Amino acid sequence: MYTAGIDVGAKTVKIVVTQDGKIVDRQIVSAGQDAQAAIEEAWQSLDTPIADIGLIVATGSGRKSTKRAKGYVTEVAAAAKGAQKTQPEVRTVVDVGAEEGRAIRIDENGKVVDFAINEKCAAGAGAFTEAMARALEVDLPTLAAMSLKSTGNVAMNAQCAVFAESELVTLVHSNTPKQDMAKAIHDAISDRIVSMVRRVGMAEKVMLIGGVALNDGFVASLANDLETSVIVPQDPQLVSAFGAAILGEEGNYAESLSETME
Amino acid sequence: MAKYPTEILLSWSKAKEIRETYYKNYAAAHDKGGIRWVGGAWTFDAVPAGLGADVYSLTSEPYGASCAFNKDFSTRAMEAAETAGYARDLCAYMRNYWGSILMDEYAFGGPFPKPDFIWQDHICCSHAKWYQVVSELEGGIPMFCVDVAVGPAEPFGTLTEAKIDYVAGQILDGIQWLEKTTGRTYDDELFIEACWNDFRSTSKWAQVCELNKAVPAPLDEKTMYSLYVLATLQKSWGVVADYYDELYDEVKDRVERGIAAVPNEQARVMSDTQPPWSALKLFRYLEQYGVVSVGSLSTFGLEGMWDFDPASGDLVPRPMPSKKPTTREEAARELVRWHLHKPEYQHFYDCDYKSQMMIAMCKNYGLSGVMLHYNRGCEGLSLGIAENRLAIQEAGYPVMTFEGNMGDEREFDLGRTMQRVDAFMETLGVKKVAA
Amino acid sequence: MAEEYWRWTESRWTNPDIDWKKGDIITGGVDVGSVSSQAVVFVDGQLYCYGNTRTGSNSPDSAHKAMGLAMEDTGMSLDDLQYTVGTGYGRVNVPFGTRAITEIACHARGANFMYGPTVKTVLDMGGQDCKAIHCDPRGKVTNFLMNDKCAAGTGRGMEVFADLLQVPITQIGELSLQVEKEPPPVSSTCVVFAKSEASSLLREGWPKEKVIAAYCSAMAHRVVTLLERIGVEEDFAITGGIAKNVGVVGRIEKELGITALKPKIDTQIAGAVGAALFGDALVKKERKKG
Amino acid sequence: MLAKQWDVAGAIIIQQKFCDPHELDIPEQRKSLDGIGVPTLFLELDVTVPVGQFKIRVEAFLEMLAEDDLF
Repeated sequence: MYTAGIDVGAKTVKIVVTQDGKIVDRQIVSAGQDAQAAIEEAWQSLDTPIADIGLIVATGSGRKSTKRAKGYVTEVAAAAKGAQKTQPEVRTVVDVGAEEGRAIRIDENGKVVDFAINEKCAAGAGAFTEAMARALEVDLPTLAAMSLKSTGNVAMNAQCAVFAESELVTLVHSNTPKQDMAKAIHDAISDRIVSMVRRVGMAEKVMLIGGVALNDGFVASLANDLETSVIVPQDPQLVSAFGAAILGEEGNYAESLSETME
Repeated sequence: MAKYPTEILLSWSKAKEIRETYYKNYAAAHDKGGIRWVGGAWTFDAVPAGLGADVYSLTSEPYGASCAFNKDFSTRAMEAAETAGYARDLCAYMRNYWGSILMDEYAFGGPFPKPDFIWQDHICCSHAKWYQVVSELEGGIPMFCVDVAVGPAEPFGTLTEAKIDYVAGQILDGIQWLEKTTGRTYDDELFIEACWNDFRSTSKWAQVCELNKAVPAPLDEKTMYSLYVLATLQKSWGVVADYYDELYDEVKDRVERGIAAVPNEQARVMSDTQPPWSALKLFRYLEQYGVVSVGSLSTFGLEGMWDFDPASGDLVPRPMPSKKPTTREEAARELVRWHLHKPEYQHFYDCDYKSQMMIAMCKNYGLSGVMLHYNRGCEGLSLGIAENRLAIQEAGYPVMTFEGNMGDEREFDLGRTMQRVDAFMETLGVKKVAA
Repeated sequence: MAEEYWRWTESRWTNPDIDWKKGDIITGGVDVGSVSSQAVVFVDGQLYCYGNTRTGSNSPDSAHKAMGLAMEDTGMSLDDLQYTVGTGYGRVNVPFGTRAITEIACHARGANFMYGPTVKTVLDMGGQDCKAIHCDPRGKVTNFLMNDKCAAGTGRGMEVFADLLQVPITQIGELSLQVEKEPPPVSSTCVVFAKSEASSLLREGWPKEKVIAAYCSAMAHRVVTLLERIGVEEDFAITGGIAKNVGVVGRIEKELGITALKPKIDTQIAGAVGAALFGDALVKKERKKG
Repeated sequence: MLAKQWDVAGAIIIQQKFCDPHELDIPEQRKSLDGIGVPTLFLELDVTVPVGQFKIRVEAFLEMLAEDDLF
């Protein structure tokens, strides 16, 4: 019998199917506004027939819209379990998605010791990079590549994404080289994430997961700020879905949604 | 089937009634020739009591909190204060209070009743100016302020006779000022009686809180908010002192019969600082996990009077003074010595004092974790809360923090806070209880 | 390229009744804003032509692009401009600019020209900030208040929304009015949170127009609190891109209880118009001295 | 008062956020300055000094106070 973890995020729906702790199937679908359609599309496009899946555990901010799920786990638990299962020595998990950033410290058997969520401020999340990329009229991969080529050190000391944007506009109008601005953007998010990691206390080994982990400009900034190497697993945005499936296998999930979700 | 029996609190409706009478009395004070005064909840409210039985007060923070309960009124009041140029990051209670004056609307109906004098004490940087602005907005009101910043009390510091003279001396000057301002002759007997009621209320409330050491806890913090509020209104009022005696007996009886506040109590936590008043549903949500918040240093020690005994490492309700004061001077000194011991004064001097008391509560009330409300609405009570978090974690207790504002619901996100509670419950290894 | 709902169409216009070659004083005004850039040419105090373009990632080019579009097919060139005033975020690097004046002064003067001397309160809802300005009957600023701490009430906020709801930005206003009952405003005051709140409302099944109505009323409320802090004296006029959004403007008028003057000219060019008029006044002053 | 003695055209009030005592005095200060015909500009700063935002406001304020060379 298979177990599946489904992570319904703000931007994408991710599914991982596991059997005895091993990944046997996976799928990512971008979730425009119609989450239901995206979820259905994700299930249909799996190689594994849905009937063979014994248990579905849902996580992510949009987990309410999964009709098939029997169990639910929070993003914190899913990210922690997924990271620890992928790499047992991981003690600090940094999960940066489209709209939220999370820093989680776990002990040797994957139990969450402390966590910090950055939901009040969007500057620590993917949405910020998209807005910045549009301001510089480049797409995300180019923004990341440019950031790596930067030699200058332009500081964007604004704490808040909206301030950072107006600061970026001031930089644009004073003809700052684009690569330096790209690096400043990634440093801005990384600063926010690093302050969260310090709040929960960083312990070696550090793993970065979530969609923004695909942006090597950000990974470079984060590693630099944390003054330690940062592990980025294969398919970083699937780790939480993987974690949800494993928690399903371990029977460690809640049957009902938290009240706010009903 | 629930794990423990529960019963409604019989004296609950009496507490509500006393609170309603208090606010009506203030509004109607002038109808019968009485006097109205305003000041902070920590002001020495026993002192104006010497002016007569028809002297009614309105304390600032509980009034601010009452506004916060009514979202529409509170948002209108705060926007009125902001339009008048007062910044959004100022204390939320103040903005609600000034907004009521600017809108001339009393949160309990009718126009905002203008006070005859202000009797205040400077306990934090907001309170130092709160009534300067009120006086400006109301076109000038006589004001007397007592400075209380003399340093921490035992065991954290020593309350020397000189320190007590400094504060008591201001009270004695204040009494002469009150006589001049109101034209009434001061009655020392009424003052001494009021002081004694003050000691009764605050020591009995501490004893009520101590009963929450029992498992299952007889009271949950959400209920306790509506009970300790009476002491923030007028702790020197005989009616409040008598009520707490009655409450103590009822809660003691609940403990003896094993009556629980939360039917399926399986874990106990405590919070800190004032809660987001417009979203107390957060505490009901804990009950779905069979988790009870047994209180907090603010619910226990904002009005309750305790002694911290470093030897036993426990907070002990402060015993009544050995004998009743007989003269005005004696009463003033005893009142000062008593109130400067308030637990919630000490952290203004060093956050470590508060950490020690919080850790004592964790140990002695069988807590599995702490939920700290990073309360932007009140700089005074949130002072040093991040340091408290580190100290409590080092003492081995998991801590969850949530951002919010006690009086400005625009800065509190109930949905996201509940999701944090879910994640925190996972850390505590606590699952939802079958409904 | 996925359809960019946030992109609004660039535009230009020439006044057919004016032959600029017969003009005595010809001045230029360029407003390089955070999101859009506009250029205008004035001939003897009359609006001759204008161009409205998107600001690029390099402000000197944006200034050239905007003035180039304004002068398209007119046979004019930069040398024909006797005086040019730059304004907006990029005012200091308008290559052909003679002087830089802030957009606050320029929007007041521009509104005075576009709506008449009875205007006393101007609300400029620009790309990245919004400004409440008091002016006298000549269009001179007497008091102002600026909100650039929060993106609600700005073009950038509206663009984010158009993108999310996949509705062209020019239709957002009309769509927001197609609701029978006004929904509660989106509570968050920050555009990024308004967006995440909106996407969860969509997931809960709110139809698009209801979400947009909620966002427009949150935006209008934010702007009204700014206006009330400075006080609104009639007549009242709105400039900037969001003035074209009937959803926001209608709700501001309802909450204020004051009707804004109806625009006859593109509200986005108010800053550039003011700049060109200041150029005109400066040329006259130099001639008097000379 | 200072403003009168030095015959100033305008007053810029800078406020360090979260210092409540200062914050509480400002509305009254502005009212009294307006009362004697001295326009005020209010600037807030936190730990980061937002130079870009200050520049535009101060420039506009100076233009506002400047004599009528633009009219």
